[in-house]
Order: sequence, then structure tokens, then C-alpha cells
Amino acid sequence: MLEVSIFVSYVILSIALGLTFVRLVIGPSLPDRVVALEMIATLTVGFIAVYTLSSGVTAFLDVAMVLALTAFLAAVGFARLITKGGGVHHD
Amino acid sequence: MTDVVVSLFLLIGAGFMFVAALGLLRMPDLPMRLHATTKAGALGGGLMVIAVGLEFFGDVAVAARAAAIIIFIVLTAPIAAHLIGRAGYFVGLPMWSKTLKDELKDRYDPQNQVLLSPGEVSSEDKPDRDKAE
Amino acid sequence: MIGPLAWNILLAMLWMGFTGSFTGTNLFIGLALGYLVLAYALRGIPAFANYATKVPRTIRFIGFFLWELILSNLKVAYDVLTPTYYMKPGVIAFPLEARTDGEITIVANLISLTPGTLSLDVSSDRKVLYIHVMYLDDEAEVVKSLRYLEHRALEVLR
Amino acid sequence: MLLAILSGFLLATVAPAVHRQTGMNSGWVLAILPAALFLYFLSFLPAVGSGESIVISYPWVPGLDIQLSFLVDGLSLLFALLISGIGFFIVAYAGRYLEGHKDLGRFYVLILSFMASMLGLVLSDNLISLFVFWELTSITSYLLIGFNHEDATARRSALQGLFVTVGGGLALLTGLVMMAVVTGSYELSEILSSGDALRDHGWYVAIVLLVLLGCFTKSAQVPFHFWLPRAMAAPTPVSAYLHSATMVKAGVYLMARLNPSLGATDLWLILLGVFGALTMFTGVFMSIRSTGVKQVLAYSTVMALGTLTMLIGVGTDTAIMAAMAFLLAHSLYKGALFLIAGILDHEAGCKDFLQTGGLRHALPITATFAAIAALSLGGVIPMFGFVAKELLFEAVLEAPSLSGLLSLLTVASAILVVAVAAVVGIKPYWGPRVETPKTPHHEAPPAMLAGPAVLASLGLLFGVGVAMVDRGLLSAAAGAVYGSPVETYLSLWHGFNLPLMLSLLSLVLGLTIYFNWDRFRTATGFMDDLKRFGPERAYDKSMDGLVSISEWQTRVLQNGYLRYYLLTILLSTVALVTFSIARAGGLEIQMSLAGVRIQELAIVAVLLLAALVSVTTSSRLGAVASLGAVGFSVALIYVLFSAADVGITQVLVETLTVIMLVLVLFRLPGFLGLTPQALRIRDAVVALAFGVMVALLSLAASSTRFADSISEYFIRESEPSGFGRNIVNVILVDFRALDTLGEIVVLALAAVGVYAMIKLRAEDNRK
Amino acid sequence: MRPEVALPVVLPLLFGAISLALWRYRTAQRVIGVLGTGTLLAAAVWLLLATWRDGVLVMHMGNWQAPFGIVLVSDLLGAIMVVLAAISGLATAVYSLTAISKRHEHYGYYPLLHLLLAGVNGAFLTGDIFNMYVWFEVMLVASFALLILGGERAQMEGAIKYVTLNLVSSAIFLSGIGLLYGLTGTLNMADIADKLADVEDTGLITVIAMMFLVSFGIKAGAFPFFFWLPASYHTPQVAVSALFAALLTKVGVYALFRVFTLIFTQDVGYTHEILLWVAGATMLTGVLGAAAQYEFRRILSFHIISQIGYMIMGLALFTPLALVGGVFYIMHHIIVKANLFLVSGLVYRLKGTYELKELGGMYRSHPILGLLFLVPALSLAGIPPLSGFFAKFILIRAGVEAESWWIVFVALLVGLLTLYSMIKIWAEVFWKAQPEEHANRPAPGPKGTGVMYGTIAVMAAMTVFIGFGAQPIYLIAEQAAHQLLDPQIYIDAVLGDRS
Amino acid sequence: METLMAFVVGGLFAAAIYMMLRRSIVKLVIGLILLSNGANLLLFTQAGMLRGAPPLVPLGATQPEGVVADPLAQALILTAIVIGFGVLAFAVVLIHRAYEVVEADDMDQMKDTDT
Amino acid sequence: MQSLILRSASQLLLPLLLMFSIFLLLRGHDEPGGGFIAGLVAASAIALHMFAQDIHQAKRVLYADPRDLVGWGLVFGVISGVPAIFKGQAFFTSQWLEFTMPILGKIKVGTPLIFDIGVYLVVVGSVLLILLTLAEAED
Ligand code: NA
Ligand code: NA
Repeated sequence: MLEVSIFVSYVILSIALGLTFVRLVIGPSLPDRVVALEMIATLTVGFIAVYTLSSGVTAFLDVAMVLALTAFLAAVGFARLITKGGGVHHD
Repeated sequence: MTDVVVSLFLLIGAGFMFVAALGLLRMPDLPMRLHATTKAGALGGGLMVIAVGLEFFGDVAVAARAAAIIIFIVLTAPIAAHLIGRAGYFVGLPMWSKTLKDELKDRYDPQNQVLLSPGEVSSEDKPDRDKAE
Repeated sequence: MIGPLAWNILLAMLWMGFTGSFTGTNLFIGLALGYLVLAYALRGIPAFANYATKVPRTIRFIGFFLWELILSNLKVAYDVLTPTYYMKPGVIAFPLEARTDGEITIVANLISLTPGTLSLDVSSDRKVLYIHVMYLDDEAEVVKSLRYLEHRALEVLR
Repeated sequence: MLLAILSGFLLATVAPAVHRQTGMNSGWVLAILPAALFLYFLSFLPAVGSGESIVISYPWVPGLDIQLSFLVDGLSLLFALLISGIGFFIVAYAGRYLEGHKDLGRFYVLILSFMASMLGLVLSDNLISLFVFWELTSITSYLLIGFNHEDATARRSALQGLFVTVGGGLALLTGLVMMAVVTGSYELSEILSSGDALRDHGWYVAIVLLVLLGCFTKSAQVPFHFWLPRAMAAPTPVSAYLHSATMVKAGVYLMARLNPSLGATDLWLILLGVFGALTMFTGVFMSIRSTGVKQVLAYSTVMALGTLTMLIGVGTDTAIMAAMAFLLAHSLYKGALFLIAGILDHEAGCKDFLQTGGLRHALPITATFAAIAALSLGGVIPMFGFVAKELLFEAVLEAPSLSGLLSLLTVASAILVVAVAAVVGIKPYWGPRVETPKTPHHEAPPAMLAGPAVLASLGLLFGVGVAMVDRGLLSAAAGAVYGSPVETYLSLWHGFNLPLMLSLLSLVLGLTIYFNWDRFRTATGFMDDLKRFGPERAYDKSMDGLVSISEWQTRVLQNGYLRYYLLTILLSTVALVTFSIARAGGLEIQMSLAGVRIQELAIVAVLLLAALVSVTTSSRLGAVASLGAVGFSVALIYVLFSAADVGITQVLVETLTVIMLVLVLFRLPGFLGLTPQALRIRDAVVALAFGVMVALLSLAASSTRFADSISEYFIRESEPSGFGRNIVNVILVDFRALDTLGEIVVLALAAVGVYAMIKLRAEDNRK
Repeated sequence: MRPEVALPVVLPLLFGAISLALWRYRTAQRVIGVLGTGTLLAAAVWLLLATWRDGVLVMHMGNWQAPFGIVLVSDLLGAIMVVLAAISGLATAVYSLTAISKRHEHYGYYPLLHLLLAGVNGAFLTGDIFNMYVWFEVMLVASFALLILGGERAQMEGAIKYVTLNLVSSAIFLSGIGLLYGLTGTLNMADIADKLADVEDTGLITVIAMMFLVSFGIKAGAFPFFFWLPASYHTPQVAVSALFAALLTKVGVYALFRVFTLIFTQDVGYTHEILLWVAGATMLTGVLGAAAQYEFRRILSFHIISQIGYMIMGLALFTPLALVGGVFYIMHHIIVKANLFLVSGLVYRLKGTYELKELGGMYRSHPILGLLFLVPALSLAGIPPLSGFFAKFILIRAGVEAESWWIVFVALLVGLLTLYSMIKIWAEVFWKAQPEEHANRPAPGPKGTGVMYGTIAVMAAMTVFIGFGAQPIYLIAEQAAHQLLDPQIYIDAVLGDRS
Repeated sequence: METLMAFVVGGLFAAAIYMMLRRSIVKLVIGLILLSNGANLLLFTQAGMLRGAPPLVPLGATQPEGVVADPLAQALILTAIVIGFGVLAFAVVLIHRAYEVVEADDMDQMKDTDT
Repeated sequence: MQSLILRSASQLLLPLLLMFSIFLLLRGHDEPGGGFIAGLVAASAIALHMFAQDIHQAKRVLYADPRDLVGWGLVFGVISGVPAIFKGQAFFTSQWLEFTMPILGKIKVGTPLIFDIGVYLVVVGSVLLILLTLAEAED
């Protein structure tokens, strides 16, 4: 039961990753890409959750914890850049 | 029993993740993409982490970490969305053509980084501003 | 709210130390006992005055909020998953009742997490929250539900 | 012995101080040393004259078989006496000639050092110490030629001399080393007895060529003769000493020295004979074509050097004896004539024979000794030069082969020599008075006259009393060169024989040419055009060529374009690796995608695509964002394959990198489409090639494993010995703490560097 | 337990750390700068003597037995390099007392100096291939920072090339380590050598050897990887140039010596043949590059490259004598090249320019400096009896014995062309009269040049000593070469004699 | 998986090198980042890849149960990542400064020091 | 960046992250974490504060000059390897002390921990030195 769900989750997350990636590529603006990057981080948290379930090793949750923090930090950084006028008009 | 619950949380979470990703791709402008990722992403991630917490139910370390992750996601996702959303808005990214109204329009002065409320007068009209600034 | 909560957690920790059992169940027991101690034994101390009522109210609010969150997501999910768009987006100015920075922040974030609304920014005079709304079919209805959310949040916070 | 040789260097170090103390008498004071050395070497004469040779050895670098070992036999003694004896007069002379010159102190340093080097050269028994002194003479000579260093011509001439002689010296070094490898020793005293081993060895030809290259360049043999006349940029005492009496003879010395071990073959005879004869003729021909005082003398020196070389090549006992006699004669008269040339310059300001004439009244003593020296040069009886010339004719006439050619050139040269002798001995002093740049008021001071007087007189003395030098010194020297005692002895009068006839013939014809000197020069004017094809031209061309090649190379290789540097490096790497793989006959590779999970595939796909996007996107920040995606994917790979700490670190670092980029890129402009399509394709091909190479190596290395990893140890010992359950962290802070220490040092350094970069800029902006 | 093995690494780390911590106190940093490098020299000499007396010394850092922990190993080559590093470090520190401006001191000059030395010494002493990578990076980043201290355009441009190409080198190095680790499962160099010794199919190993060749070739400035060097070495503060010239490329050379005598000896006929070609091409391109230059430090920079060629030639010929020559060459070159840069700095100090065409008249005005230039310059060109002569002589003899005629020819030719460049500098800077139009260029002036003179004179004296006292140097080099040719000595010292 | 990773590593190297061959200094930096990722992953691949077995010792035990991933390689990579970060930080700022000085994002305008 | 929301959120996030960082530092020897990771998290926390508030606020929170952190952290790191030498052991041989404390039980304190703290300080100092300097330059 759980194995199947894990497999299915992996598949769903992989597809989601692909979709997000498309947004990352096509943009069109920097904020769009940043959102996509955020989403990738969130998906990574998801991957880690599934992986924790499938492997039974909980140590990887720490990675997810740090990931949640830093992805936010990156977004803040980008937002700061964009607000200052960088990277949108002459991108 | 646990397996079923865990699977449920996991699959629903993954489903929301998918929705978020698809929304990100399909939505026509930045704010709406943010709608998708902020809500569905946070919820999906949260549910999946809850699934982990349930699977290792009773293990304080896991529970604490799961809780921390969820709190973190819930805490940061809307802030990030706000930051990116406003940034995108202020630098003038076009909104979807079918947007009904925009009360924020022309309220932001990037020079002074002042955002006026609807009734306020634009700062340039205020006589007492220090011109040297 | 934060102070008493910290005390509560501390008491739970002590409980776990005394009993020498570091399990989730015991933590839960510790938290509950701590709550009882703070809510009843120390209710005379001003800092803990409202603690008794606040905790259940907070829990109720979280429940309410989670429900809203799920609802909002289902709505978005439907829109995302179906080929046609039902959105009628717009940006509205929502006059805030929240006053302190903390209140404004929490309200804004809650709004971002709930049905079809996304806080874009607070005006510099902190009177207005600009919100991007996804389904602006009936603006009054939207504002009303936002107001309701704000009230419930402030109730917990104040 | 060592002290005797080094004393010159030692005195050199204090010479400027001595000069300051003794003022105008410094020449005499400092000349005490060469005089003392002369006497010291003279004390060896009895022993050496009776056939002994003395070897004295001091260890230097025994590990390399380099000794400071010295050999005193006839040959080295002859040279040592010439060097110290003439050195005495030169130093004394220079004291007056350069009186008041601001660099006189430095001049002493150089000339004394040179003398010491020269002594070391001729006395060395060890080939390497010989070479050391050999090079020292080149360097000191360089500094002396360029003594008037603010003059560009002097600098150029000095460089030319140095370049030619050092270049030859390097060939010589190779030859010497090869000799040592063949014979197993660097000691001349041993090598001289290994002649057969050398001649039979496959390297013989190479050794001869290399050694001769060194000797020919040093002794200005054709085609390397061009540097010597140029070297006349040096002050006259230098020309007299280095470029007539001593340094240029170093090459001759070495050929003579090695004659027993390398000589007595056709190769040796032909090379030395032909090049020597050509040099002889070229020298004298150029000499008579010149009019500059020092030019004439310099070219006639070339002639003498050619003669000596030729004689060593001929190699019969007569020839060797002739060579030794000629060597002595030449040193005496050429030393005298150069010093007289200096007097002409010093007193009358004459640098060209055409500016001179009728000076016999103003400079009677000078004129007298000039005449005596010129007679010796011209080979007129009863001068010592005559003795030498007679023997020279005899030697070439009896040469074992090439006799005809050598004799012809010798006679032709002898004729021209007479003309040259007339030019230097007659032209300035006789005939009508010619207006000289300076009017001479008096004779030169005694210090300047002493040298010409003594040297010229010795030429006469030795001619009349041949026996004074014959049996002791010259026969010993000749014996050393010949390899066994020589039977030929000198005499002033041989009777009416063919050589005497030739002497007379040359005298007559030579004087004829002298009296038609102007016409002769005009008639041979076409020779100037030939210079364009001469060796000097080749030297100039190669110097220009060197600079051109250098510029070209810098333009091509060090072109300033970072991407071409990278391209070169990467392509070289690919080439090296590919070639090595091909040489190894391919690599063993096992490929298998079994067991790869779908999520892993997805992540890998995203990773690669993100990398691709970051490469191809035209949006700068889009590239940064894609980079973030790459980073997260990599982190996920770490996590999926059990590396938690690495995953966390990757995530953190990735984020901080993005933030940093964002902070920094803020000001930078967007990408420009700078490169044309074709170049982009080229770069892509290179990049792909490199990628494929790395992938192949990775596959090959994963498919092969020679031993188990030492990780087992850490896994086993982490908790018990490192007291930590996170094995990675225990490795980081304990098992391999040194790595971690280095790592934080890197971080600290980077921070300091960044801080400095930005703050220094800020400071500059404030200014 | 032999503390002397680790001191050359630990001391500069400690001094670097302390002077970093004392960043507010400039004087303290200057004092630590000189005292620290002085102490380092003492420690280095101690190490060399100990290694000379007792053979290869090993310290198992953290007391973890080899091959598990990191070992520091001092064989003679390593110890020699450490001494040379300490000498150049001390010379630079002393010279810097007047040569480095206050503001550069303020931004971390001395800590960078110490830590650079720590990196260099770490690389020389470590017996662990990954640890070597770490020290390489320490050295590299320290050198990056030193390079840009000043912030001028030329420094930026030079630094970008320097940084980029060296990072490529590092990446290739790291990849090579990864591949080696994949094959052998170990990082200890002795252990790697030991494990590779019995391998029969050596093709892959040789291929990996090429990665190391390229990586270290870049660091060493060998052909065709040297481009970063002429682009950058003439740009920083001259004291920094001198230190770089003395040490950095030599770390690459050292690494080549280490891995191609210890680890990659499976297919010497092939690998060392390639090294020989690299050596020849390096010599030639370096010296030719210099011929057209008219900037003091640029000429010197190009000559670093050609000199590197000689060192690699020693390694490539791979006979006992050739290795002696290589080691001897390194010793000679570090002293001489550092000194030449220091001389150029003094000339700049007095004249305010490095351009030969604008310089002149210094033989007249500063004869002592002229002499102090000639000693290292002629030594570099291999004029006897200075140090460079013996270095070249040994290599020539080794080349002759190996009958590698073309490399002998190249080595000699390059010697001649080196002389050409040195003489060019001499003629232009010292002999030529000062060109009128550049006579009044502003220069920092002679204040405080005494310290600089002193440093240069001591270095020149060392050059002379290596020449006249070549025997002890030769003996050390010979012993070092002996250890290099018999890797088992190193392996046994590190892993213990297991037979 | 090692096979797949070989492609990843090769791909990263190729991308990195392509970027470094561009004229833009910003692209150069991106290339450097990719390069260091590639090298790290190469090392990771070579250590052998194992799923779900982090090198941790369970509480109370002295050794992990069963086979765990190679901790040494992980420690090395961690070190390499940090070093790469330090170097990169420097490089990024250097490029920033170079840009300020040269005033163009074009390596071709930075070739004065060579010739 | 003038965002009220971020500013007030950062007041909450900062202590949270700093606690998290210390947690990672202390348990790094047993679970994922350690001085380096912890240092990066702490640096990130302050960087976030810098973005949310301003540079001065961030510096005030940090209190120490980042250069001091770098310098003294490095001193710590090197010094932790030295005690062994006084016991006649190789540099960086770890030295452990065992305490028995009430409640907490047996606690092992050793030089690797000091080393880890050194690493932590250097990382915090270096990263912040870079970020703060950059941010200052940008203004
Ligand atoms: Na380097
Ligand atoms: Na160098």
C-alpha cells in the first residue's frame, strides 16, 4: 500500500518538477522564474518527505528544514533585486 | 491503518503539489501564479510532511522536525509571495488582460519608496518635502 | 501570547525531565499539564490572565483556518485543472483594522494563505492592505469574508 | 696556485678604494700584482722547461667531479706568462690613458677580474672549471667592451661579442660534457691520454664540432669573426689586452690544449686548416681594406688567430712549433701596436690612419717602437715575427694534406700583412704632416710608453736571441700541444730556401700594395656590398628575427583573450587524454541504467536541462535562476544517495551563492550576443568533447576498482574513537581536521579578499 | 612524535590567524610578519636538518594511523621546498616593511602572507592527495587576494585570468582525485602508490595521470597552460610578485615531481616522454615570450615559465642525475627569481616606472644596485660560477647521458636567450643614459630603501653561495633525488615497513 | 546510477566549459559554478552511490547497521563545496570590480595586461 | 527593502534561526549539522535580517565585527590542535574530558568541539563579512 503511494507520489512530484521547470525556462520575467525556483524548493521538500518515508531514515528531514529556510532567503534576495530595478527591464 | 492514513496524506499532498506546479505553469500572470504556488505548494508540502510525522508517530525528533518544517513553510510562503508579488507589480509587470480593477495603480512612488493609501495625496504635491533629497 | 506559550513549553520540558520519558505522548501530557497549571493556578498573574481562553480560541482559529486553506486550494485546483479560466482577478485596497506591525503581518499572511487572495503590500501609512483577488465577482462579498478573517485573527492576537 | 689565480679577483674588489687612495699613480700600484704573478709563473719555468707538468687540485663540487684543479705545463705557462706580463703593462698604461675618467676605478675592477679569469682559464685542469673561467672572460669582456656604456654602439657591440662568445661557450660546454662522459673524467690530465677512446667513439664528430664552435666563436674564426672588430668600442687598453693578446686566444688555447685528444684526424685537419686559413686571409684582407686604426689592428688579429688555428689543424711538429712561435710573436707586436694606437688617440686624437701622417717629429719614441713592432708584424728579419713566419711557411708547405690550398692562402696573406705592417708602421709617422684632430705637444707619459717599448723590443730581442725562448718555453709548450716532445727548433736563419723566397716576394708585393693603398681600397670596394650576405648580417637578422618571433608568439599565444587560453588548455587536455586512451587500447567501460528510479531520472533531467538553460538563455538573471535549479537538483541527488550533510551544505551554499550573485549582478548589464554563430558552434564542440571525456573517465573509473575504500575504518571507528555518531562530521572535525582547517582558511581568505577589494575601491572613490 | 614535521604548517596558520584577529593593530601585524616568518625559517631549517639526519619523517595528524588520517610527510624534497618557502617568506616580509603601503597593510597584507605560506607549506608536506588540494586552494585564494590588493585595472584584468585558469586547474585536480579515489579507495599518496604498484592494466591510470599533468601543469605555468602567468604576475605589489614568482609555480612543479615519482610510475616511457616535450616547449615559449617585452616585471614573468621548463626537464629525464638537476634548479630559481623581482621593485621605488624604455642611468647613479642585479640576472642565465650554472650544468650532463640531444639543445639555446633578456635589462636600466623625457617622473623615492637593499643583498649572497658552495646543495639534492627515485622509501615511512 | 551520473557530470562539465568560453564575464562566473558542481558530483559518483543509508550511527550503537554510504567521500565533497564557495565569492566580487573598472561585461576588453 | 511585513516577520525569524543554528552546531557530531552548516544558517539569519531591516540593524544584531569573528575563529581552530603537542601526541590529536552533570548526565567535551566552534565562527564571520561588505558597497 505505502510502497505504491510512495511510487505514485514520486511520479506526481517528478511531473510537477517538470512543469515547474518549464515555467523556470520560459519566464518570461525574472519574478516568474523566482517563483518557479521557490516551487522547486518546495518540491524538493516534498521529495525529501517521500524519500524519508521510503527509506525509513529520518535524518534527511534536516535537509528539508534548511531548504525551507534558504529558499525563502533566496526569494527575499531576488525580491530585493527586483525592487531595486535590477533584472526586469534590461534582463 | 497507519499506512492508509499516511498514504492519504502523502497522495493528497503530492496532488496539491501538482496543482501548484500546474498552476504555476498555466496561470496567466504573476499574481495568479503566486496564488497557486503559495497556497497549494504550502498545503501540499505541509501534508506530505505530516505524512512523515504520522509514519514515525511517537518519535519526538521526527515530530518536532515535521512541525518545524510546516511552521516554516507556513510562515515563509506568504511572505515570499508578498515580496515577489509586490516586486513584480512595482516594476510594472503586465497584469492579465482580463483583470477587472486595480486600486494599487499609480499609488507607488519608487523614488521615495512610498506606497500611498487610496485617499492620500502624492508626495510630489506636498510643499514641505525636502527638495534636496 | 508568546511569553506564556514559552512558559508552557518549559513546563512540559521539565515534566519530561522529571518523568525521564522523552516520548511524544509524554510531551503532549506535559503540555496539557502545563496549560492547566498556567491557566488556573497562575491566572492571578497579569501575564497569564487570558491564557486560559486564548489557547482554545487559538486552536479553534487554526482549525477554521486550515479548513479555509483546504477550501481555497480546492477552488484554485479546480481552476487550474480545468481547461477554461474562471478567474476574474483584480487588486483591491482593503482598509486594515490591525494596527501593530505584528498584527498587520499576521493578518496579511493569513490573507495570502486563504481563498484566492494574496497580500501585495501595505500602504506606507499602514492603513490599507492591497490585495490581489482571484475571483472578484462580488467585491463586497470578498471584503466581508476578509474582514471576518481579520476579526477572528485579531481576537486571538489581542 | 689558487691564491695566485684568485688574487686578481680579490684585488678587484678593493681596486676602486686603492684607486681613490693612490690617485694618478694607481695604475702602477695595481700593476704590482700582475708583475708579481709574472715572476711567480716564471719560477715554474725551469721545471716545466725540463718537461715536467704540475697538477694542483682543490675540491669544489666533488659530487659533480668539479675540482679547482690546475695544470702547469709548457702551454699553460706560456699563456700565463703572456697574460700576467702584458697585464702588467696594460694596467700601468690604463692608469694614465684613462686618467681622470670617472669610471677608472670600475675599470680596474673589470680588467683585474678579467686577468684572473684568463689565468684561471689557461691553467685549469678541470674542464668545468676551465669553462667557468671561459665564461667569466666573456662576461668581463662584455663589461669592458661596453665600458663607454652611454654610447649605444658600445652597448650593441658588447652584446654582440657576448652573444657570440657565450653562444659558442654553450656549445663548448656540451662538447666538454660529452668528452667527460666518454672518458669518465673532467680532468684534462686524464683526458689528454684518452685521445684514442675519444676518436673511436661515435660522438667524436659531434664533440669536435661542438668544441670547435666554442673555440671558433671565442677566437673570431670565420664565420664568427665579425664581432671582434666591433669589440674595438672598448677603451684601447682593453683592445690591446683582450682582443689581441689574451681573450681571443682562449679559443686557440683550447684547440691547442685538446689537440692531443681530439686532433690527428682528417676532420680536425680539414676543419681547422680550412677555417683557419680562410680566417687568416679574410682577416688580413679586411685589415688592409680598413682605415680605422683599431679596425686595421683588429682585423689583423683575426688574421693571426686564423693562422694559429690553421697551424694547430696542420698538426705536424713544425706546425705546432710555428704556432707557438707565432703566438708569442703576435702577442708582443700586437700588444705594442694597440698601445701605440692608444697613444695616437690620446695624444693626437687620431682614430683613423687617413687622419695621420708625419708624426715622427712630434712623437719620435712612439714612431720608433711602432716601426720595430711593425717590422715584426711584417715578418722582417731579424725580428721574432720573421722567425715565426719562416716556420709558418715551412709548416704549410709540409702539411700532410691540403698543402696547396693552405700555402696559397698563407702566401697571399703574408703579402697583405706586409702592407698592413706598412700602414701601421709608416703611414702615421712618415710622409707629409697631416692635420690631426689634436696637435700632439709631447710624447705620452712613461706609463704609456713602457708597454710598447718593452713589448716591441722583446720582439726584436727574441728574434736575435731565439734561444732565449726556444728550448725552454716554446718547446715545452709545443710539446704539450703536440702530445709528445717536438723535434723542431727555431732559428733566425735557415739559409736560402723556399720560405725565405716567399718572404721576400711578400715583402715586395706587400710594399707595392701599400704604396697603392688608396687604389687598392677603391678597387676592392665591391667587397662592401658583399657584407650584406656576410655573417654579421645573419647575426643582425637573427636578432631581429628573435624579436619578431617573440612578438609573433606573444600575439598568437599570449593574446590576451581568456577564452583562447581556455580553449588551448582544454583542447590540450582532450588531446592528451584521448591519445593516452588510444594508446591504452581503449577503456573498459560497463554501462548500466538498471535500477534507476523514475524520480532520479526526473531530477537528472531537470538538472541537465537547467544547466542547458543557464547556458543558452539570453536572460542574465534567468541564468542565475536556472543555476539555482541546478543547485537544488544536485542537492536532491546528494540527499537521495544518502548524503545528508552534503545536501544541507549544498542547499545553503547554493542559496548564498544566488544571493551573492544577486547583490553583485545588480549593476551588471544584460548579456550581449557577442559571439557569431560559427564560433559558438566551435565552442560547443570543444565543450562537448571535454564533457564526453570526463564522462568516459568517470565511467571507466566506476567500472574499475583496485582496492576497497578506507571508509570502512571511519564507519567502524567513528563512535568508539571519535565519540560522534555523525561519521561525516567526525571525519571533518577529527579524522581529517586538517582538511577542514584548510577549508575555513580558504573561506577566511576569500572574505578578507572581498573586503579588501571593495573597501579599497570605496576609498579610491572617496578620493 | 616529531613536532618539526607539522610546525611549518601550523606556525604560519597560527601567525596568520593571530594577525587576522589583530587586524586593528598594524604594528603588531608587522612585528608578527617578520618574527613569524623568521620563526618559520628556523622551524623549516630544523625540519630539513632532521630529515637529512633521520630520513623521511612522518606525522600522523590527529594520531590517526595512515592511511586513514592525514599524514604530513617530510622527505628531503618537501623539506627543501619548505626551507625555500620560508626564505622567500622572510625576505618578502622584511622587504614589505617599507615596500607595502599602510592601506594595504590595513586590508590584511600580513595575514594573507602568512596564510599563503601555510598553504604552500601544507602542499609541500602533506602526504594526502586531497589534503594537497585543500592547501592548493588555500594558497590560491591567498594569492588571489594578494594579487588584487591595490585594485587597479591591470590587477583586475590579470586577476581574472589568473583566477579562472587556476580554478580550471583546481577542478581538473579535484576530478583527478575523484577518479583516483574511485580506483583505489584511498587518499594517502603512499597508499595510492602502494595499491597501484601491483596493478597490471595500467592504461586507465596513465589516462588519469594526464589529468594531473594538466592540472599541475597549469599551476606550474608549463606549456601550453601558462597563460595566466604573464597576464598577472607583473600587476601586483612588487613584494607580492616576488613571492609569487618564487613560490606559486614551484608548488605546481613540486606536485608534478611528487605524483610523477610516487604515483604515476607505471608507464614512465610514455608519461615522462610527454613531460619532456612539455619541458622543451615551456622553456622555449617562455624565453621567446620575454624577448619582445620591454617591461621589467613582464620579462621576469616570462622567464619564470622558461625556467619551469628546466625543472620539468629534470623530472622528465627521470635519471638520478636529472632529478638532482631538477631539485637543484628549483632551489636556485626560487632565490634568484624572487630577488630579481625585488630588484625591480627597488628600481621602481627609485624611478617610478618598470618600463625599460623610460629607465636608464642607474649604473651611474646606483652602482651597487647594478651589481646586485647582475648577480641574480647572470645566475638566471646560467653564467658560472653562480647558482644557475650548476643547475643547468647538471641538467645538461643528465641530458647528454640520456642522449636526449634535442632537449639539451633547447636547454642551451634557452640559456643563451635568457642571457639576452637579462642583458637587455642591464643595458636599458643600468647602462643606457636616463632618457631626458622621462627624467623627472615622480617616484616614491629613496626613503626606507635600506631594508630593501639589505634583503636583496642577502638574497644575492645566497645565490653566490649556492654557486661557490654548490657541494652541500648538491648533496642535499642528490639525496632528495635518491628518495624520489625509490618511492618505497616514502611508502615505508608513511605506512610502516610491512614486509 | 553511476552510468547516469557519468552523463550528468559530463553534461555539467560541458555546460561549464561552454559558458567559460564566452566573452561575458558573468557567464564566466556561471561556468565556474557549474564546473565546481561537476567536479563534486564526479567525486560523489566515484565513491559509489547508495540509496537511503546515510553514514550515521544509531543512538546507542557503536556502528551503523548494515552497509552505509561512503562517509569519506561525503566529507571530501563537503570540504570541496565550501572551498568552492569561498573561491566563488571571491571570483564574483572580482568580476564585479573588474566590470566597474573596465565598464563592460566583455572579456575582450580585458587583454591589456598580456601584450 | 521597505516591507513592513518582512520587517516584522524577521523579528520572529531571527531568534528562531539563531536557535536553529546553535542546535545544528551542538548536535552536529551525532546528527547532520556541525559547525559549518550551523555557521551558514546563522549567517543566513543575519543576512535575512539585513534584507528585512538594514545593514546597521544586522551589524547591531551581530554585535562583533565580522573580521574579529574570522580572526578569532581561525585562532580557535588552530589552537584546538595544539594541546595534544603538550602530551607528546601529534597535532590535532583529540583530547576529551568527561563530566557528569545533573539532569544532563554524562557529557563529553573535547577539542573537536572547540574546533567546530572555530569553524562556526569563521563561517559566520566570513560569510557576513562578504555579504555586509557587498551590501554596503551597493548602497
Ligand atoms: Na599558481
Ligand atoms: Na615562479
